[in-house]
Amino acid sequence: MAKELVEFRNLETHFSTSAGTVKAVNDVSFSIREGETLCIVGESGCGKSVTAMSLMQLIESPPGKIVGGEILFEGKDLLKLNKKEMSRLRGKEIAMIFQEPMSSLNPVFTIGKQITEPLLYHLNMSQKEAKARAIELITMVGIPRPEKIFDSYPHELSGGMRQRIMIAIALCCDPKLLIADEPTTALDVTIQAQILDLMRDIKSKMNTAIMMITHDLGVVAEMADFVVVMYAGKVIEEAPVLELFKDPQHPYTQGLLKAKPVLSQRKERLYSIPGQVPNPVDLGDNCHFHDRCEFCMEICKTKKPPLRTHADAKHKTACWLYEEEGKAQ
Amino acid sequence: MEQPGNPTEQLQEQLKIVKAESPWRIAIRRFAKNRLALIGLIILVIMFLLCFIGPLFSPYTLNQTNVGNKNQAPNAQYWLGTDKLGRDIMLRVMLAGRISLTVGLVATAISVVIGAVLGAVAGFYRKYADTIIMRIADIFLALPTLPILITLGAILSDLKIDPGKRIYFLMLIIGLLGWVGLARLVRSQILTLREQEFMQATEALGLRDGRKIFRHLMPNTIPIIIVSATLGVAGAILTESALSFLGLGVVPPTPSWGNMITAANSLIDFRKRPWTWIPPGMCILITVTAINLIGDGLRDALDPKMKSR
Amino acid sequence: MKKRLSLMLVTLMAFGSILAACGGDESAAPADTNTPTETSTDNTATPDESTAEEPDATEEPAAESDSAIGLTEAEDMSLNPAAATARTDSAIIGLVAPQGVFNPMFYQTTYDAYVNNLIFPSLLKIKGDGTYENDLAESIDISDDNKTYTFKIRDDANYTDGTPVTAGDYLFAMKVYMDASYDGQSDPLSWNVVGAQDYHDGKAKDISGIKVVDDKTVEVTVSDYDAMTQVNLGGVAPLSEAYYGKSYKQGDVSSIKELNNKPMGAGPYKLTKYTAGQEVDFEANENYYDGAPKIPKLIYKVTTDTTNMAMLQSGETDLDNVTVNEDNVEELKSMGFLDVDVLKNNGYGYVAMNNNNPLFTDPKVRQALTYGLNRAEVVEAAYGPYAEVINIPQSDVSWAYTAENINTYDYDPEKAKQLLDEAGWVEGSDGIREKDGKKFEVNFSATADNPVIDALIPIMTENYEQLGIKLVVETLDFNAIMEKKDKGDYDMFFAAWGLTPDPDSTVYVTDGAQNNSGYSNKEVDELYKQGKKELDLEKRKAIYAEIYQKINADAPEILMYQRTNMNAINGRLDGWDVTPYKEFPYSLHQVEISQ
Amino acid sequence: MSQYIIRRLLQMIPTLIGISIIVFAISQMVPGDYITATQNPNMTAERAEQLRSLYGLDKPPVQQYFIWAKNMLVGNLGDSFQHKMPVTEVINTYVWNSFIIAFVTLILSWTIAALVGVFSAQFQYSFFDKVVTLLVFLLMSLPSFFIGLLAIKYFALDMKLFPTAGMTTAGLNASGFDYIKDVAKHMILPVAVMTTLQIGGLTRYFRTGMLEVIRQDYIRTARAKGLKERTVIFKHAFRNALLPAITLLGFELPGLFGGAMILERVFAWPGIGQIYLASLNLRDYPLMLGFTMFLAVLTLLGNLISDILYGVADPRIRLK
Repeated sequence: MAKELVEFRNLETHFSTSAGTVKAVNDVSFSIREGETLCIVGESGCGKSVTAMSLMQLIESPPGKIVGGEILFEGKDLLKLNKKEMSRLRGKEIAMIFQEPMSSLNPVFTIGKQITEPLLYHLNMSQKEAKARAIELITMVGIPRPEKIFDSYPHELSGGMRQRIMIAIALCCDPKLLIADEPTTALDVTIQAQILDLMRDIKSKMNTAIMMITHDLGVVAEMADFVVVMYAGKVIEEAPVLELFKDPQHPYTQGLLKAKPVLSQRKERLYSIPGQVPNPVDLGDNCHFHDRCEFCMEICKTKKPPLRTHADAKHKTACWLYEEEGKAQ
Repeated sequence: MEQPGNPTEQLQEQLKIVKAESPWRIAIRRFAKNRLALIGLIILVIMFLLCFIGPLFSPYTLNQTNVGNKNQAPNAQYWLGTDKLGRDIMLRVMLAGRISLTVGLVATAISVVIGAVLGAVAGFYRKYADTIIMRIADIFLALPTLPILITLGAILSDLKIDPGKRIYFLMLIIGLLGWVGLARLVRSQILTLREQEFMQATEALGLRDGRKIFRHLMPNTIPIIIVSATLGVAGAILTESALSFLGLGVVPPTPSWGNMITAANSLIDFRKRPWTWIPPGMCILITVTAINLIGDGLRDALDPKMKSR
Repeated sequence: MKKRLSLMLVTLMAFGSILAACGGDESAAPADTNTPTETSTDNTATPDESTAEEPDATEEPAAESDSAIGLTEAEDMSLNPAAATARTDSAIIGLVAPQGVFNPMFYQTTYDAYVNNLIFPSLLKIKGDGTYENDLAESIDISDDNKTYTFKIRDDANYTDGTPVTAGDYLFAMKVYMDASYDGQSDPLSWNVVGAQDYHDGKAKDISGIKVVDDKTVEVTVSDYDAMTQVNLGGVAPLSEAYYGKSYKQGDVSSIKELNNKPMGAGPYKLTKYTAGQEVDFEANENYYDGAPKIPKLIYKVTTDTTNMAMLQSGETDLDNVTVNEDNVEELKSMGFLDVDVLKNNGYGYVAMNNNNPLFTDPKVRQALTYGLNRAEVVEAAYGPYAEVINIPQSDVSWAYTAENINTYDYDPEKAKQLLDEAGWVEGSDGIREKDGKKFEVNFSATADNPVIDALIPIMTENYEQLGIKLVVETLDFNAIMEKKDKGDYDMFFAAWGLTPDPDSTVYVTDGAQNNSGYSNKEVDELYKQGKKELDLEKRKAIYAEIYQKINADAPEILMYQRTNMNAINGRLDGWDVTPYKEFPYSLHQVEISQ
Repeated sequence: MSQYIIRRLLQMIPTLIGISIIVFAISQMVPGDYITATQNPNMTAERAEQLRSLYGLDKPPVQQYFIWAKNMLVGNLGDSFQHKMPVTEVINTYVWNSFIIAFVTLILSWTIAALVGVFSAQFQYSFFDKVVTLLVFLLMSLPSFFIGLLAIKYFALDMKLFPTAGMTTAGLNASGFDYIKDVAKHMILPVAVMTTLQIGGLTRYFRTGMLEVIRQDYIRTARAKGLKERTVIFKHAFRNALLPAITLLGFELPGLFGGAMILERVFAWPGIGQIYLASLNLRDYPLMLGFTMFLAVLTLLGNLISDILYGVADPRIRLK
């Protein structure tokens, strides 16, 4: 088994708003191993992006703040690094691509300039080397006529091409971890597939670990080695991808899988989880899914279920259904 | 807790909620939640009330001069002192506010509306519309203001327009003179925005031009419009006093904050009689600050990028 | 931002104009006093009253009456700042920027005149009492028919380039005056010099009425004379033909105007450097015929009314004209090292009534409006002790002034009401008087940039309301008011006149060029004609006294006040002889530095 | 691009013609003319007539316009009535005095406003931001002459740090470096006041611009690339925040030469602003019209330049 690259330990990231404190990431722990693709799934607002941004330490502060926990990267706690050390790591060891390829590139600089920037800064390359490397990268992400692209501006490229450029930028320093925050959501389906192919390709070539954030189980099925399911700032289930799809334990995960249309078994209508994501302000110390859960028990409303292994060693779930106390009821 | 999104996302957002709740309703709701903006609004309302109702409780009247009491420092009888004709400054500041607040807000509103709309239209349609609007703007910019104002003043006088009503012309004129800068600013922003992808999406949706401009492009220019408006209010209030001299504004003894400050025009006034210029100066400052607070609140409320923080 | 800019621009422009106008006569507005009249340089004899119509601005209340006017000497010269005492051989005089038209024929502003006064002497110069004495002229002989004037120029008069001032130079100056392309402010054809019109029209190569008798003697013949003729002719400053006339051709004076910023004359000082908008430097003319000036170096430094007191205080200037008000006088006096000289202004403020307007044709109405306005309160509020209510249109320092048989129109609303009743204006149901179905409603235009207006409008509105007259007030640009006046499309407006030393005027003459109110009184016309033609001063006094009594009775306008001006002079400079008529440049050459 | 510039330059022709017609028409409508504005009490009707015909004021307006326009085409703006010299010479004499303070002010105010705006935005609602905001509003609430007087009082009279007013020390016969030093000393106060006034509005625009930009995705990208915060702010964010300001920059061109009427007066600075104002008060049409047209040309050029710059700075805009 590969070495652990990143380990989140009891991460707590809070946002203070006029309405109260939002515990966007609430006691989250999981780890990513070298060369592994880990997917974080969950609905909008469940804290997946904040988890990723916490890792990058790009939480906007105020209002956001990491209030507790540790993020170990190759054994070092990132939260203890100073600004300079952290910025040395960003873009070099840990790279990130975002959901919105359209606006993630600076409109007033050429593609070339934006790709070479980290090369010049992190790797101290000369302009010439940087350009050569950039063109190599552009070619690698599958864009023809890289020289021309090098001198283009972002608005001259399509969304898919821009996401490829974002990937090229992310990869330029051979990072050990690539965070991809819904990299395909804003793209249309054929482009989505291409981008995912590209990422898989890269992963196999460069052995980069990928932390992918998505709400699309199709993407998960295609990409993931390991899956973390989040709900309202908490990890409620984690498992290797096959295990999860085969045997989803948490009612929420089950709901998610049911909500996904599957061609082979057409149903009358798509399943959707009843109810809404709870108001994130001042959530109680209980199972946050309880009011949407068809198996809801008394204990769910009052007590927080622990995240624990039940069947498979790698499969953890936080649900009273699988606990003694729960079963007792 | 998503990061602020981009316009594409914003469009999706909007499309999602169009049915449920209009953006303006959301804006009102958000505005009401913005504490600073509410404070600004309250201050402005208080200013209005003071200026329009306050004088009713004053023991003094406008035309009442009393040279024996001239240049008194603030005291129990005259809370803010008296001016060089022995008039109560408190009363004058309040009466002045009626003029200055109205002129400042109305004139600014006129120029902001004209500037924003023309700028947006020019930037959106480009080509002929742009050429024509921007050349007109050039002409406006190049015209010598003072001779025009003198001429207008003379014309109004020849037409025997009631001097008390000329204040409406004044507001119109200040408004008409002020739109060019904002128009150019809005135009250049729209030029950029219209090239962005979310506009292609509106294209695909087959939205009408008006909707594209006002629903999707204009909200992005709100911040700059607000800066422009804040600066404009102060400018208009001070400009009023200047134009009064040309037969376009208020007639003495009617006070305005601008002409009260201008009346203190020497180092000696400045040193010896701060009570003659500090009150009107403070009033302008408070008004401008209040408007800016409201403006910031409006911006946050109208800005789709600011999510429910 | 642009919006802000353009608004700012408006603000700037308008404030600028305000400030400009505010400066008061002496300091700023180009539109007012600086007007040269033909009285211009030294000659000042001009026929007419008045220079400007713009109300003199920015004066404020002040100290107590009699002591308020006159000279207050510096008390403690030890307070004099080092900056001033360090100037042992020079003096710096602060003034509003001249325009660089340094030629007595062409200048436009008072401040250019101040420069010209030092460089270009005329044949005559003004005395402190407003009459004239010889300057460049050694003698003036007048023929018995008063039509031929023989001027003899002093033998010791030389230009600063060493050449003598000759009769030919006088002729040359006259030719320039009479030239068709001459566009200065004087009206030389009105001097009635024989042959001038022909020269002007290009029909003659010489002016037949001017004969150069010898190098130093010139004889001028006029077709008609009046009290002003001698001063008109004597007021001309000879121009060195050798210097100015090199490229002059009849019909084109541009070659002379080109030398405007390089003046050369026979005066006490010569110009050494002119920096536009900043300063004019002079050097004493050692060979000046009245004796070399005692201050070797003189600088006119440009100041503005915002900083002129500050610069006096810091010793950066030795003399400046400061707007009169209580604050300023007090401030300057408290500095201790300044002589503060408060002088009566040659001018008066008034409210014009349109005598051609049916409202004002009846003298009783005009008298009523004068009685019914509390002028004393207005003047007190606006100027305090530094202005006085006047009842005749003449300065009380003029030889033509009279107080005999003059009605003072003291505030008397009852009398005013009675007069209005008599005139047939009776109170209507709404309290406003009416006659033949017409309401007594008056439009009143005024410039706003002026302390009198601040006080006048509220008081006037209230006073007239008591009489049953509705006053509708508007504030306007000064030129706009004047245009309404020219069109005759007005009821009342507020303005001010400047006064020239000679009492002759067209202000009250039927259809006179300066007649603003449309006032017409055949007797007054006739008297003005007599006064102008009479050469004997005593007889003239009597004539003008009669004129003023008639005007006073007719009340063609509401005369308001005569205000004051102030020179603040560093106490280290002595030897001045300054009066309302004789401004500071005329005695500069005799001023010395006494530390 | 060059096609665009040529087209815009060509468009300037009709625009300028339009401006010249309007400006001339206004000059005809303004009450009074030079003869009446000079208020010469000795002016007889005959003399007034003579002068009007000398100055060509007696001709029909349309004819006057064409004479004026024709002369202007060959660079002749006519002679100033009051200065008795060519308008171009009058402008040339005073405009550079205005230019030097305007130019220094421009550089200073833009630099300072940019920095203040950036910090104000980066630390939005911080103490610094609030103080700056309040100061800006305070400055906006007072007329400029007021602020000028204040500066003179404290810095020139009380602290005696700078000369009170004027451009040079009276009677100074310096040249070369000493002269420059003297002028520089006199410039400090007016430039400081003008800069302070200008910064106000600009800061607000820069702050708003920055606030908008730092919330953009590409700033997040830049940070994710591991760039230094300074690089992120001053390179990635500032460049974008500057875009709206380019529009404002175009307005500065006429401002450089236009003079500042009030402050020139307050500081007795020999600039063109006061001269222009006097030309207006005296109805000195050749000077007034000439200077207006001069500024009009600069205004159009300024806008053209800002449009071109905008096109260059923002690759998304296509100049066609």
